[in-house]
Parts: sequence; structure tokens; C-alpha cells
Amino acid sequence: ENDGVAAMDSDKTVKMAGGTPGGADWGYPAPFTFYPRGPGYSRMSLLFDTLTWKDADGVIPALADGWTVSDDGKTWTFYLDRNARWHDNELFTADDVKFTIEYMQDHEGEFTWFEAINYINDVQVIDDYTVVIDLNAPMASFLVDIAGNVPILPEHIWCDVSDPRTFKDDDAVIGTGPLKLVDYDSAMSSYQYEANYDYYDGKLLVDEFISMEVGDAPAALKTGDVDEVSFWGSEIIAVQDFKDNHPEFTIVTGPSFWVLQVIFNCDADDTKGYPTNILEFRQAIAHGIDRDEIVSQVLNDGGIPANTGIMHPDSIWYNPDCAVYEYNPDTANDILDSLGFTEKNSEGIRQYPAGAERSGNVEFYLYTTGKFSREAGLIQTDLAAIGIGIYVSPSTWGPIDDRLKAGNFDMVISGHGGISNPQIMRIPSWPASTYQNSEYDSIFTAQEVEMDLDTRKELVDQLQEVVADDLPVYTLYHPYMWCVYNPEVLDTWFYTRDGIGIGIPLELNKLIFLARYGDANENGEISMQDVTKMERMILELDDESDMADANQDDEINMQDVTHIELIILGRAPIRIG
Amino acid sequence: MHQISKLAYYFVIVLIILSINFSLPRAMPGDALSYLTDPGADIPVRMTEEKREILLAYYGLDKPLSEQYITYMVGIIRGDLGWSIYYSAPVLEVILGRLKWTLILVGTSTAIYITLGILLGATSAWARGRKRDMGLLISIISISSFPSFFLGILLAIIFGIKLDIFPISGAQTAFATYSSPLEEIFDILHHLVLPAATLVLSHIGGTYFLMRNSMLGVLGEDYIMTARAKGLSERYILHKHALTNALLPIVTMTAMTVGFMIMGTIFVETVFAYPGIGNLLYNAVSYNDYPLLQGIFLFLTIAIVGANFIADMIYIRLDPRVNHE
Amino acid sequence: MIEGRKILGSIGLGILTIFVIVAVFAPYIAPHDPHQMYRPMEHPSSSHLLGTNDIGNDILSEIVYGTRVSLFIAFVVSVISMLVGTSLGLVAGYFDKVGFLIMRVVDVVLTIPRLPLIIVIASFIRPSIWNLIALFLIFGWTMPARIIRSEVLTLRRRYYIDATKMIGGSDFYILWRHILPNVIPLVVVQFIMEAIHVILAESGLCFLGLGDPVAMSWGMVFHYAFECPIIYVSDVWMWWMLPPGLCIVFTVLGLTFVGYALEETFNPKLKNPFGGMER
Amino acid sequence: MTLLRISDLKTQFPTPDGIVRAVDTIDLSIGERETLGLIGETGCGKTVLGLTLMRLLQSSTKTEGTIIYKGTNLLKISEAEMRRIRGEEIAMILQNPTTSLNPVMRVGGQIAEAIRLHQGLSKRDAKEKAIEMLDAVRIPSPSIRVNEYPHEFSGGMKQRVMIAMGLACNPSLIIADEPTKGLDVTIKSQIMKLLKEVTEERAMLIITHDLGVARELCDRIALMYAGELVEYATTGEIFEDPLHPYTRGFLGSLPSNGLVPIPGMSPSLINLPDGCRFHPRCGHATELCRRKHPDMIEIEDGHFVRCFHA
Amino acid sequence: MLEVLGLTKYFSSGLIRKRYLRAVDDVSFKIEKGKTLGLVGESGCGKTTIGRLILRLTKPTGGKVLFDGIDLFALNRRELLAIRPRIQMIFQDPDSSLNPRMKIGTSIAEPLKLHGTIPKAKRGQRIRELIETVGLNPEHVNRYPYQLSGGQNQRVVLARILAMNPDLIIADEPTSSLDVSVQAQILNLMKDLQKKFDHTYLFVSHDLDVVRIMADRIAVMYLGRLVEIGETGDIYDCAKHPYTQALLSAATVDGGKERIVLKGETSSPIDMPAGCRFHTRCPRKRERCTIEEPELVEVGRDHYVACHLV
Ligand SMILES: Nc1ncnc2c1ncn2[C@@H]1O[C@H](COP(=O)(O)OP(=O)(O)OP(=O)(O)O)[C@@H](O)[C@H]1O
Ligand SMILES: Nc1ncnc2c1ncn2[C@@H]1O[C@H](COP(=O)(O)OP(=O)(O)OP(=O)(O)O)[C@@H](O)[C@H]1O
Ligand SMILES: [Mg+2]
Ligand SMILES: [Mg+2]
Repeated sequence: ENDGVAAMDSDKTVKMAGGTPGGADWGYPAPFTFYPRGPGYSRMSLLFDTLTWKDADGVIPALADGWTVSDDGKTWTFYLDRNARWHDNELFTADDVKFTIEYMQDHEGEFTWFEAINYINDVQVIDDYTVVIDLNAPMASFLVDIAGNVPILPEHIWCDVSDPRTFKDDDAVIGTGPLKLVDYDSAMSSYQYEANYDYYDGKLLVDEFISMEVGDAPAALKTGDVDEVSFWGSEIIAVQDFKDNHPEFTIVTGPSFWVLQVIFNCDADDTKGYPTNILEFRQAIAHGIDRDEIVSQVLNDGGIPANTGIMHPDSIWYNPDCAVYEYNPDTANDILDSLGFTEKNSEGIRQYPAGAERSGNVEFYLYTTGKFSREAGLIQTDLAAIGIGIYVSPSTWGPIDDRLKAGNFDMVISGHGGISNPQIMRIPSWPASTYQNSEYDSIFTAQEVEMDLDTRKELVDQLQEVVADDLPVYTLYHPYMWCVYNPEVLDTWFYTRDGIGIGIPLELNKLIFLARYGDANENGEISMQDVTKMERMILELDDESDMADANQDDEINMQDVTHIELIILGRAPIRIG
Repeated sequence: MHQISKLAYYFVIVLIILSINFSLPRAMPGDALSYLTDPGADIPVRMTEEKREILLAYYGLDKPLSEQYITYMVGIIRGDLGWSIYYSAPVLEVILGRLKWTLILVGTSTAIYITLGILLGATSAWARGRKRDMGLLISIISISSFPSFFLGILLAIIFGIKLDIFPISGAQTAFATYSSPLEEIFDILHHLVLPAATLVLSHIGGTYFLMRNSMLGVLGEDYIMTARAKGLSERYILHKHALTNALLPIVTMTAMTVGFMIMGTIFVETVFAYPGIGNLLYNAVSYNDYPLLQGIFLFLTIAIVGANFIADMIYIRLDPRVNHE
Repeated sequence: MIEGRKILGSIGLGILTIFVIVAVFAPYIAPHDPHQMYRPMEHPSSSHLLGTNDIGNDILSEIVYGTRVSLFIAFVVSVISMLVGTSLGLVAGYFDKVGFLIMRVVDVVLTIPRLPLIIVIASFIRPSIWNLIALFLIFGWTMPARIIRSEVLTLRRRYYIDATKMIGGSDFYILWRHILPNVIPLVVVQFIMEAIHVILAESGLCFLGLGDPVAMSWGMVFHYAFECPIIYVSDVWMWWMLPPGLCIVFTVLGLTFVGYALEETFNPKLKNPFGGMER
Repeated sequence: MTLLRISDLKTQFPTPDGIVRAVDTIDLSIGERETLGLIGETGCGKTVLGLTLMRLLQSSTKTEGTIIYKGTNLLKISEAEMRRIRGEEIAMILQNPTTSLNPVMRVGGQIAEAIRLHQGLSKRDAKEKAIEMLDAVRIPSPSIRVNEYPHEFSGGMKQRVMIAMGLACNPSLIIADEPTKGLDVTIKSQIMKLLKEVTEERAMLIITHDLGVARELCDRIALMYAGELVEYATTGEIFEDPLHPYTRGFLGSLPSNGLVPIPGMSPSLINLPDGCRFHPRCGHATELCRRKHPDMIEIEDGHFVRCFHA
Repeated sequence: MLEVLGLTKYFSSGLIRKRYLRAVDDVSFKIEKGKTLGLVGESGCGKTTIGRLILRLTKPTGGKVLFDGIDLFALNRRELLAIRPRIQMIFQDPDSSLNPRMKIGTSIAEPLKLHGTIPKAKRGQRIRELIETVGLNPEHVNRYPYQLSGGQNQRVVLARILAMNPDLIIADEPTSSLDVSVQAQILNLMKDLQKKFDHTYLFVSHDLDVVRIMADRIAVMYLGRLVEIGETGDIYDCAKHPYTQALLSAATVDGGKERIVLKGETSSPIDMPAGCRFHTRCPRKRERCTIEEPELVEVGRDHYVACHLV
């Protein structure tokens, strides 16, 4: 009964390094004012819940306890959590959901990661805790891209807000989330949250959470200034240092869902696309690039050579059978020879064949942001060996973006995240903007509306194969991420399956702050014991093996727990996947 | 009349710079929204053309340049610097948020380095050619040879990491609870020591050399000899006669370097993660945030022109000759 | 005093000579090809005196080659700035009307916040050496032009200028034969000032990540070192960050010493601190 | 009564090119209320002599001999005691009034500071005194002028201010270095008139190379050549009966005396000729003059000459 | 030879509200060939400006200068270049009349080189001649100006000027920074040269004694205007203008006469007093003087005075 007092006594604060120097400020964590980047979203998502959410294994219920979808895939019915309350103690109801979707429609584009116009037809409130969302067309990724992405706003606050991007009152951060905002300082790049002890979906493991800027993250972690720091790709050097010299810290590895790729100009118009619009030419380049060397030297083995079909190997969408281009300069040379690029100048650079669109040396600019100039340097060396001259031209993103949009380039090195979600492969917003293939487009459209997971996966597999074969881009590597933390402060850090929200690969998932009801033995972890203990407790079952795997995916995981919860609450959940 | 033409001159300068401020970011490749698709360490925003247009219209960036220019100028006159796209906040608010810390950092270190530079420069000139002068001269030349970021990192490693006596990041302990305002001030000062020391050390050379030279020039003047001939003490001569005259060029130089000083903190801010204007500019550049860029430039221009104006005023006070041409 | 000046001057010259030799003979001095990759993050050893960096380049060789880049940029910018600045300063000082115009341009350029503008432009243009050079040149000419102009203004009042006019010397002749030789000392001092400025500014830009990543200057080596996540928490900084940093420091130091010695020699005002009689 | 007696005074500057013997073995005395003129060509050491008396030369200077002022040897006393003497007992009016006034300090303040220091007057009284002094040197509306800055004064008026500053503490001896240099003829007349009044009450050493000034103001005149005195006598005797060839040459080269120049030029103070320093330019030079350095000899009562043939 | 008619020069200052400084105001005089006109007056009265105007180193505001009947102000660039060698000027300060970074020989050779009248091979010969003419040693050729004394430098200047074979030499206080003995040397040299080459001199000075010796005629200026002009003898013996009289009384070395000490200082040429410009200082000022500006009137043979009282 004096839980609160106990919590106060042992006030537990978790501090996290918020980002690189000069970059730990991600905006006021209200839904329309955070800076539209992953860390901004994740800081907002601590305050605002979505209908669904993801844990280490996939989609789980959040504000919606359960849901059904109509056979045509257009009508979704959500059964909402009856215990959820706003931070100001108002009740959360289906009206809030309807309001949110309509508000987003009224303010199209201002919540940058959600396009209401194209998808949503109508929202109806059935009763206080049931809401129906009608779509224009079936949407395979609905649970992730909309239900798991759009923060639900309290109607009683936002109904009067006309320009959400300027709305930064204290009220603007009132959500249903497990944490409440105490303070935010843009200049100091720091956020202070406190526990929402009344959270409807689990017990809080911490009393206070702080995200702050540090000068040097590893140093700050070692001195205890922060309790968690994350690293990326070549920063594995630091991870290694912790591994070797500081066993007191725990390290969790995660996929970044990020890929670095060479983008080719595939424009069929020779005046723009020649010679990179020749498939064999692109293949020769692919054979000519030593991706293993790039991974080992530039990334210090902090990643792996990429799937040529884009999707990340740790994602459920991964197609392991995509074409692979062995590093083999001889093959590359043979291809180029056969294409007629036979003559070489004194430096060994090939000449364009006579009568071709271009003449003279086969030389181009390789545009890239300064960050990837080292990869570009290695590619330069590799391609020189097969007689292709490269000038590396590093700059900031703006000019490159301009070039991509205008099709004014030969090759660009650029990367992007989100490769756990097939939607990223939409052309032309995906970097391969010059690539035109009607077959690809039709497969893409088909998978967008395919509600059957297996069929959709097949389609996505096909997409990947097309990309791997046609090489509008040649993928280089996927970096890994690491979260290094002090387990004595908080030991629940994990990487979200396919990333939080629409695929943000960060470790800052609000679930780390929660002991869900599933953690029956309160060891801070969801385990077999929890499930069985709970099941036995409630269902008074004896047979351990029977019910534990509630969703029968041969694994004990969070979904099982919530599944059971739902059974207990008397509402049968819909199977996911 | 002299003042009027001076004001007119400043006005023209400000106008030119404002126009440069306006046109420069727009002349640069990429637009204000390209940061949304920047391949960072997370997922890019999927940007369809419609969405792009909606956003451009939202920020008024779809209008013809001439109209944007007028809006910009009218805005400035009304004190409205626009809306920062990246920070999603009024530019003025964003700048003011950082200004406090920049002023604390720049203010304290400027005050220190100028005072110290003047004192050491005067000491050096007074002891010209003697051991003390040579010692000072060589140490200050050496310190001035360090790029400020290098100096900062060395200080951070030595005093922040190895000795662990000063914090190496931020301007204040994040969300610390203070028992008294004094404790808060102490905390702020504690965070200020290393960045301010870096700035002082890397800027002191300019003042020192100018003061030394200027002082040497003044000490060679006949009126110093006159003062000696009156039987005044060396100390009195140094203070009453030499210093005022030697300070004249310092005033001008300090004004001229104000802009440099404010921006020079960018290195120190980067090293010590200190929240200041320099860093803000860097972000504004990275995110192509036109309104913010413009705002920062405007602020800097005003600071520079203002400093020059103040310097002119001080100069008039210090040097009675300027009034008469 | 005179001794002090000479000693400092020679020390400065010595330092600069060493760096110039390193730059010129970089291929013979560097123990490895700076692009060759070995095992990353190696500590100093006999085969890699300063270890290797995060991608396995030999740090010492990078620094040796970096000397070329850093000195080249500083040299080219200073030379061109001096040429342009001196010519404009001469013209501006000698011809009143043109001078007025040039000086207004200089005023504006000098009032524009220099560093931020460089940062803004640098982040948008391709950061190649030549672009960096062009960028520094935008501002580089102004100070010399202004200083030289004010010197020309005083020189112009000397009687020998009038005397040369009387014997039929053209304006060009006067500028070339009589005014230019008298501003040369100033030009030399300004040249050194500009070189110092460029070395520091270039390394600063590199530090902010706005340098040319293809041409490894000292600043770029430093930048990559600073980016390394364990630079503070391990000893890596001692062989990766310190050496390029010290190279910058020593070059600047050398230039300053030489500049100081020259200034003391040239500036008659400083010669006789107790003067008032001799002048 | 002798106020100041200089004997065997030497001042040397060590320089990289050699030792500059700017003042070499000078013997002189100035009586109370006597006005002594020190005449010589540019660079012969006049100013240095003046500064040596005030002990205002930089520390690297070597000074030998004695300067007895009212019984104390100025070269032996401490710097603090010397400071008391400067301004209060002996005042010096420096060569160039334009550069010798602090440009950023009010004229009144510059006069008053010495008064405050030496006479311990309050700020107010010192200012009153300064106004009095300005009035004494005939500066119109002195109570307004005290508050002005030097650049608001003309050349002649600045020279008056310098004189006022010198007179401020009522010193017994004033050393005036070229008080009329650079002044227009008509202004020069005004200043000379003023100086004449000043010399009536106190001793004065007037350094000049203007013989007109010397003749009008001085009781006695000393001629200096290459760091040493060559002739020293009453004004009348110098003009009517000059004994030293240099004096004669100097007088003869005056425009009013027919513009007969002395051939050659003065020697460098680093490389002084052997023997008589004037011998290379002297028409009467003999072998003796070339070999031996002549001593100052008293030809008549109070008329000293440094020449073998006088 | 040289005829100056109504020569006027106003310097303007200020961008918005222009202010004029009347440096030279309606000055007319003549110099005959082989003669010397002395121009005297206080500092800032416009003497140098007249010289520079004649040489066209300064742009005139009005008036005419006829040189051998040629209107100098009407010449174009080319014609001017052709005639310039015939008119030369010696400046006040010999040290700044020579480029400090040029050897003496190079400086003297410069006019020869620029005009190419003498073939390169013979230049050395000519330079030696010139050097001898002005009384320097050939060894001086390889020295720099700072290694010579002021008097020697002024000789170099003369040699340089002689190289041009000028007809008219404007000497702007050529000895004002030199010692009397050196001054005598230079003035004598100038006189000799005039005899030898039949030069015409415009001799500017503030020293009446010097002018008396050098000039055939004397012009006295006050604040940009001529106040008196006449034969040297006439001016000295019967000066008519009160200003000239004051100058004369101040100049003479042998005291004797009572000085006329003018009160006050010269007015500023910007805020010129109405009427006679001298009335503010004139001991004999009348009502009329404050209203009406006097014209030059002939009072004797070739003797003109601008004063209401004559
Ligand atoms: N500080 C010094 N160091 C070396 N030499 C000096 C110094 N001060 C003066 N001299 C030399 O001493 C000599 C005498 O100088 P001083 O100023 O006394 O001459 P002066 O007779 O006053 O000449 P003037 O009439 O030009 O004022 C000069 O040759 C000068 O160069
Ligand atoms: N270039 C100029 N611009 C403005 N005013 C000038 C200029 N040259 C001369 N003056 C002014 O013209 C007036 C006459 O000057 P000028 O030099 O002719 O006098 P001066 O009689 O030669 O005096 P001094 O005896 O001092 O040489 C002075 O008041 C001077 O300030
Ligand atoms: Mg002197
Ligand atoms: Mg003159």
C-alpha cells in the first residue's frame, strides 16, 4: 500500500547519453514538434502511446488490447484498453482515437511520418472502447505504419489547437505513456521524465529517466555520468574496449536496419544514364567492389556485407537467396571487355567504345556525403583496378539530394535506414529514383495490399530478387548497433524487432521502463517461468507445456503473455501473422 | 554630421549583409526540406511530392524569391525572424535559448582575456627586452599557436579525464537539484572553467601583442618623457598616461573581433558540448534551416555592427581628437 | 633584444624548413604508403611508429603526406591573397576614387561574419582543396589590401613621390619602383599572418568535418582522431591526435617567430622604445 | 651663487654599432637666476645633456661625473629623491610641444598633476593653480582652456602650455629644449617675450640652435660640438669676440653674417676623430690639432675655449 | 619667364556639407629669367601650395600660370610630361625627398633613365659630373639616403634636379630642417648653380634673413594672399605692410630695435575673417579693415602693398 513511498525511497534514475556532441537535442517531445528523426520520435513515444507497439519479437498490443481486420483488409476494429488514462487523469476513450486520425488528416504532412490522405477513409466510434478504422485500400503494413506509429492525442487538449507545430505548452506533452515529461531544455539538449505510476500496462521500473548530452560518451559511461550509451558501425572499437576492459557493463547487439549502397543512374535516356544504365556495366562494378574489405577496414567489422536485395538479414522480410556478386576483378574485366570498353589509356583507364554516347576515359564522379568518403576511397581504388576512373566528390546531403532529384549523377554513395519495412522500397522516394521497371512497380503495389503474410513475404522476396538482379543500387554493408549499459541501474535494454515505430532501430523502447504483468516473478525479464507461473496461478492449470506458448509460434515471448492477459480480461485476441 | 554619415554607413552595411543572408542559403544546393531525407543513422522520412509541396507552402518557401525577400525584410523590421524549420520554433526563441550560454561563455572569457591581455601586454612592454618580457612573449606566442579545439581537447583530457576535476561537457549538470542559488552558480562556473580557459588562452595572444606593441609605441612618445620630467612615479605614468593611449587600438580590435569571438566558440562548443550559438549555426547549416541561418547571421551582424558602434563611442570618449576629424 | 629576435627568427626558420623538407620529400620520408591499409587501431610499434588509425592507415605516413596538403593550402592562399591584396592595396592607396570603392568593398567583406560564412559555404561546396583555397581567398585579400593601402597613403605623401612625378615618372612607374619596394616588408609580414590564419582556419574546418576528406591534411587526421569513440578513454590520442595537432602548433609557431623577427626588424616604431629623440 | 655645477659629465649609449659618446667631459655651471644658452648643431648632444641632468635616460645609458645641484650630487641620489627634484626643483620643457603633451588628457590635468604631486594640493586647488599658470603664460580665457585637449591648441599655445607646466611648481631651474623650434616668426617673438619674463626670476638652461634666441635671452652661452663644449663665455663675448674657429664659423654661416659656411660635416659620435674633434673642418688646423685633444682653457675671466690656437 | 595670374586653390572637405579651405586666393606675380623671387609667410599661408600648383602636382581652382608664355594649366598629359623637366622643385625635407630603398646613384640616374636623353653607356659619366657639381664624393653613389646627412641628401636632390636641366626651380624651404652651417653650404651651392646655369628660382622660406640673401624680389603672403611684393632692398628698407614690418622686426638677430610682437595667432583659412585678413592681429587696425578687403596697390617702383593704410 505504500508503494509510492518505497519508490521515493529508492528513487531510481536512469540516464542515457542522448547523442553525439551538438546533437542530443531532438526537439520538444510533443507529437508535432520533435525533430523528425528517429531519436525525436522515440523521445515522444515515451509520452504518447500508439494503438499497437513492438517488442523484441514483434507487434504487441498497446492502447488497443486487441483487434480484428475484415476479410477485404480494409476495416480494422480496435478494442481499447479500459484502464488507460491521460497524464492529467482524464479517461482515454475511442473518441480520442477518432479525433487523432481526423486531426492528422486536417494537418496533413505536419506529422511527417504519416500520410493520412492516401490511406484512411473513415473512423467510427462504436463505443467508448471500440473504434473502427476504414481504409481506402487494403494495407499490409497498417499495424506497423499507422496503428503502431501514430501517437494518440487527447481530444480534450488538442481540440483547440489550430497550429500544432507551435503548440508547446505543458499540455502538449500529455499522453498516456509510461513516462511524464518534467523538463526539456533545447539548449542543453536534455530531457527529464518521471514515471507515470498509474500506467495501465505495467509497473514502472524506474522513477526518473534522463536523456542528456555528453562530451564523450564512453568516458561518461565509465564515470557513471550516464548509464547507457549506444554505438554504431565502426564505433565497435569502443564496444570492443568495453568488452575487453570493462566486463561490468552489459553489451547488447542490435541490427541497425540500415544499408549503405551505391546508387547508379539507371535513366534509360543515354544522355543522362549512360553507361551506368547498362546492366552488365553495373554488374561489372559490383564484381569489382570488394565489400569484405570495406566492412573490415572502414567498419572495423562492425557490420556485415549487405543483402543485395536491401532487406536486413535480421528482419522477417529478408530473402537469403538474392544474387551475390563475388568480388572478382577478372570477372569484372571480362564483362567490361565484352561490353566493348576495351581500350585503356596509359593509366589503365578504359575508353568508351567508339560511337557511344560518351567518349574518352571511363571516368565519373562518385558523390557522397563526407561521412562515407572513406568507403568511396576504397571503391575508387577497387574500380581503378578494373579500369574505371572515379573522382570522389564529398559534400553535404543537400547538393546530393538535388542531384538525385534531377538525375544529374552517375554514381552516388548513400545510405538509409528502415530496411525492416518493405515500404521503404517504394520508387521513386527510395534513392533509386532513376530506376524504371513496371514489373517491379506492380509487385510493390501488390505487396502493399496483400494481407496474407506468407503471400506478402513472397512478393517482397521477389522485389528483393529484382533489385539484386537489376542492380539499380548495389548494397555495400549493414552496420550493427550496440547498446552498452550498466546492468545495476537498469537491465532491460533490448533492440526492438524491426525497430520501434515504422522501423527506428534505436534501443530506446518505452518497454524497458516497464515490468509488464508478465514478469510475475519480478526478475525484470519475461521468461518461461513468468508465463507458466501466471497461467498456473490464474487458469489453475497443471500442465506446463500446454498453454505457455499461447500463440503457438514455438517460442515463449511477450505475445504469449499479452495473449494470456487478454484471455483473462475476457477478450480473445486476434492472432498476429 | 560625422555621426550621421557613420550611421548611414552602418545602415548600408547591415542592408548588404541582410541581403547576403537572404540569398546565400537559397543559392546553395538542396532545399530546406532535404534534411528530412538525409541518410542519417535512422530511417529517412518518406517524402512524396505532394507532401513536399504542402510543407514548402507551410513555410512560405513556395513563393517567388522577391516575395520571400519582402516578407523577410518586413519580418525583421517587425522583430519577427521567422520560424525555424528544424527546431520547429520561432527563430528568435531558438537563438535566445542559446544566447544566454554564449553570452556567459563569451562574456566571461572576453572580459578575462582582454583584461589579462592588457595587463600582460603592458607588463611585457614595460619590461621590454628583459627576461620577464621574453618569457611572457614566448609563452604567449606558443599558446597562441594552438588551434582552440586542440587546446580544448588537451585541457579536457588533462583536467577532465585524467585529473577529473572539471566536467567536460555541458553548461550545467543536467537537472541537478540545487540547495541554494550559490550552488547553482558554482555548478555553472564549474562547467565554465575549461571552455572559458580554452577561449581565454586561444584569444589572449591578439590582445597581448596589440597591447605590447601599442604600449611600446606609447612608451616611446614624448609625452611620457614629459611626464617623467614632472617627477611623476612610474606607476602613475603607466596608469594615467600610457594605458589610456595604448588602449585606443585595443578598443577597435576588440570590436572588430566580436563576431570572430562569438563564432570562434564553435570549436570550444563542439569539444565541450557547450550549448551556444556556434553549435546552433552548425546545425542550421547541416539542416539547411534557412530562417535559422538568416537569424543567426542577423544576430551576428547586429553584434558586430553594434560592437563597432560601441567601440566608436568609447573611442570618442577615450580619444578627444576623433570628434575633430 | 636584437639577439632574442635573431634567435627566435632562426628557430622559426628552422622549424619551417623542416616542415618544407618533409612536404617536398614526403614519398621518401613516409615509411608507408598513406593509403595502404594494415590492421586498424594498432598501437605504436617498430613497423608503425605512430600506430595505425581506425581504417588501418599508418598514422605517421598520413601526417607526413598531410604536411604537403596543409602547407600547400596555406602557401597558395597566402601567395594569391598577397598578390591580390597588395595590388588592390596599392591601387586603392594611390588612386583616391578607385580606392574609395575598393575600401567600401573591403569594409563590407570585413564586417560579414567571416567564420560562419566560411562554414556555410564550406558545407555546401565540394570540400576539395581548391574549393577550400577559393573560400579562404574570398576573405584573404581584404586585410592585406587594407593594411597596404594605409601604408601607401602615408608613402604617397613622401616628397620623393612628387619628385618622381616631376621627372616624368608615370603612376605605374611610381607604384612599381617607389611604392611597392617600400611596402614589401609589410607584405612579407602580412603573408606570414595570412599563412598562420589559413593553417588554423583550415584545421578548424577539418575539425568540424568540413575539410576535404580525400586530401588528408593534418586537420583531417586530427578530425578522424577526434571522431574515434575511444579517443578520450584510452591512450590512442597520444599517437593519433597529438602528433597532427603538434604539427599545426609548430608550423604556426615557426611562422609566428619568423613574422615576429621580421616585424621587429621592419617596424621602426618599435626600434627605440625610449626614443622620442631619435625619431 | 652657483645653483648647478656639472663636472666631468659623460653620457654614453652602448649600441650594436658601437658606443655613442653623446656627452663627453662637460664642465658647466649655472648660477641662480642665470640664463645659460647651449648651442650646437643637430646631434651634438644637447638634448642628451638635458636629459642627463634630469636623469631621464634609459637604464642602459652610462653616465659618469658629477652634477651638483644645491650641494647634492644628482647622480648619487635615489630614484625617489630624484623624482622629487624633477618638476619641483628642476623642470624640463621638452623639444616638441605637439608630441610632448598627452593627447587624451585635458591640458589642465597635465599641468595640475605635477602640482598635486609636489605640493599636495587638492584636485580643486590644483586646477585653480593650473588656471593661474595658463593665465601667466598669456593664454586667453584660461578657465575655459584648462578643460580642453591639446589638439584644440595651436602650436604656439602648446608651447605656452609646456612652459606653464614647467613653471607650475616654481622650480629653481628650467631646462628648455628648443623652446622656439618650429614656431612661426611672429609667434616666436611672443614666446621669446614670455621666456624673457620667466628668466628674470629663475635660472634657465636654454638649448637651441637659434643664435637669435640665445643672444636675446641668455647671460652666458656655451657652444657644443660633437659631444663636448668648445667655447663658453658671456653672450656679449661670444658674439663680439668669438675665439674658437667653430664659433666663428657658426656665426659666419648665419645669413645675416654673409652665409659663409663651415666646410664638411659633423663627425659621428661613435667614430670621433683623433685630436681636436673639429680639426677636419678647421681652416687653421695644425699637426698638433690632428694629434692632441685640446683641453678647455680659461682665456679670460669666465671665457673658456677648447683650442690650441685661441 | 614665369607669370602667375590670379592663382587660386580651394581645398574642399566634407561629403555632405562642403567646407572650403582657401589655401591660395587670387595670387599674381612674375619672375624674370635668371632671377629669384622669395616667397615668405607664416606656416599654412599657402606657400607650398603655390609651388605645387605651378608644377601641377595639385589641381588649381582658378587662375593661370604662364611659363615662357605657355599656359601650364591648359596642357594635356603629353604636353605636360614634355614641359615638366623644365620646372623642378626642391622640397622642405631632404630625407623624404629620396626613396629610402634606393641607392643614391640610382636616384640620380632615375631622371636620366626616364627621359632617355642620355644613352645608357654615358649615364655613369653624367652621374659623376652631377655629383661633383653638387660637391659630393663619387663613393656616395653606392650609399643609401639614411647613410648620409641631411645636407648631403639635399645635395643629392639638387644633383637629381640638375640632371633634368631645368629652367625654373621652385625651392620650398630647402634648408628649414638643416643646421645653420649646413644651410649656408646649401644656399651657397644654390647660388653658384644659379650663376652657372642661369636658373630662375622661386624661393620659398619663412626666414626673412635667408630670403634677403637669396632673392632679388620678395613676396610676402598672409593667409593665402599676397600682402606685399617688391625689390628685396625696398622690402627691407621700407616695408609698408604692418605684417611685413612685424616679420622684419622679429627676424633680425642683432636685437637693437624694439620688437613688434603681434598678438594672437593666424586665423584659420577655413573661417576667414571679413575685410583685411590681417586685421585680427594688426596693431593699426581701422574700422575699414574689418569690412573691405584691400587690393594690391603700387606704392613704389615695382613695389605693391595690400593695405588700406598706405
Ligand atoms: N638612446 C640613444 N641611443 C643611442 N644613441 C642616442 C640615443 N639618444 C641620442 N643618441 C645619439 O646621441 C647624439 C646626440 O643626440 P641629441 O638628441 O642630444 O642631439 P641634439 O643636440 O639635441 O640634436 P637636435 O638639435 O637635433 O635636437 C645623437 O647622435 C643621437 O643619435
Ligand atoms: N592636400 C590638401 N588638402 C587639404 N588642405 C591642404 C592640402 N594641402 C595643403 N592644405 C592646406 O592649405 C593651406 C596652405 O598650405 P601650404 O602647405 O601651402 O602652406 P605653407 O605656407 O607651405 O606652410 P608651411 O610653412 O607650414 O609649409 C594649409 O592650411 C594647409 O592645411
Ligand atoms: Mg635635441
Ligand atoms: Mg610649406
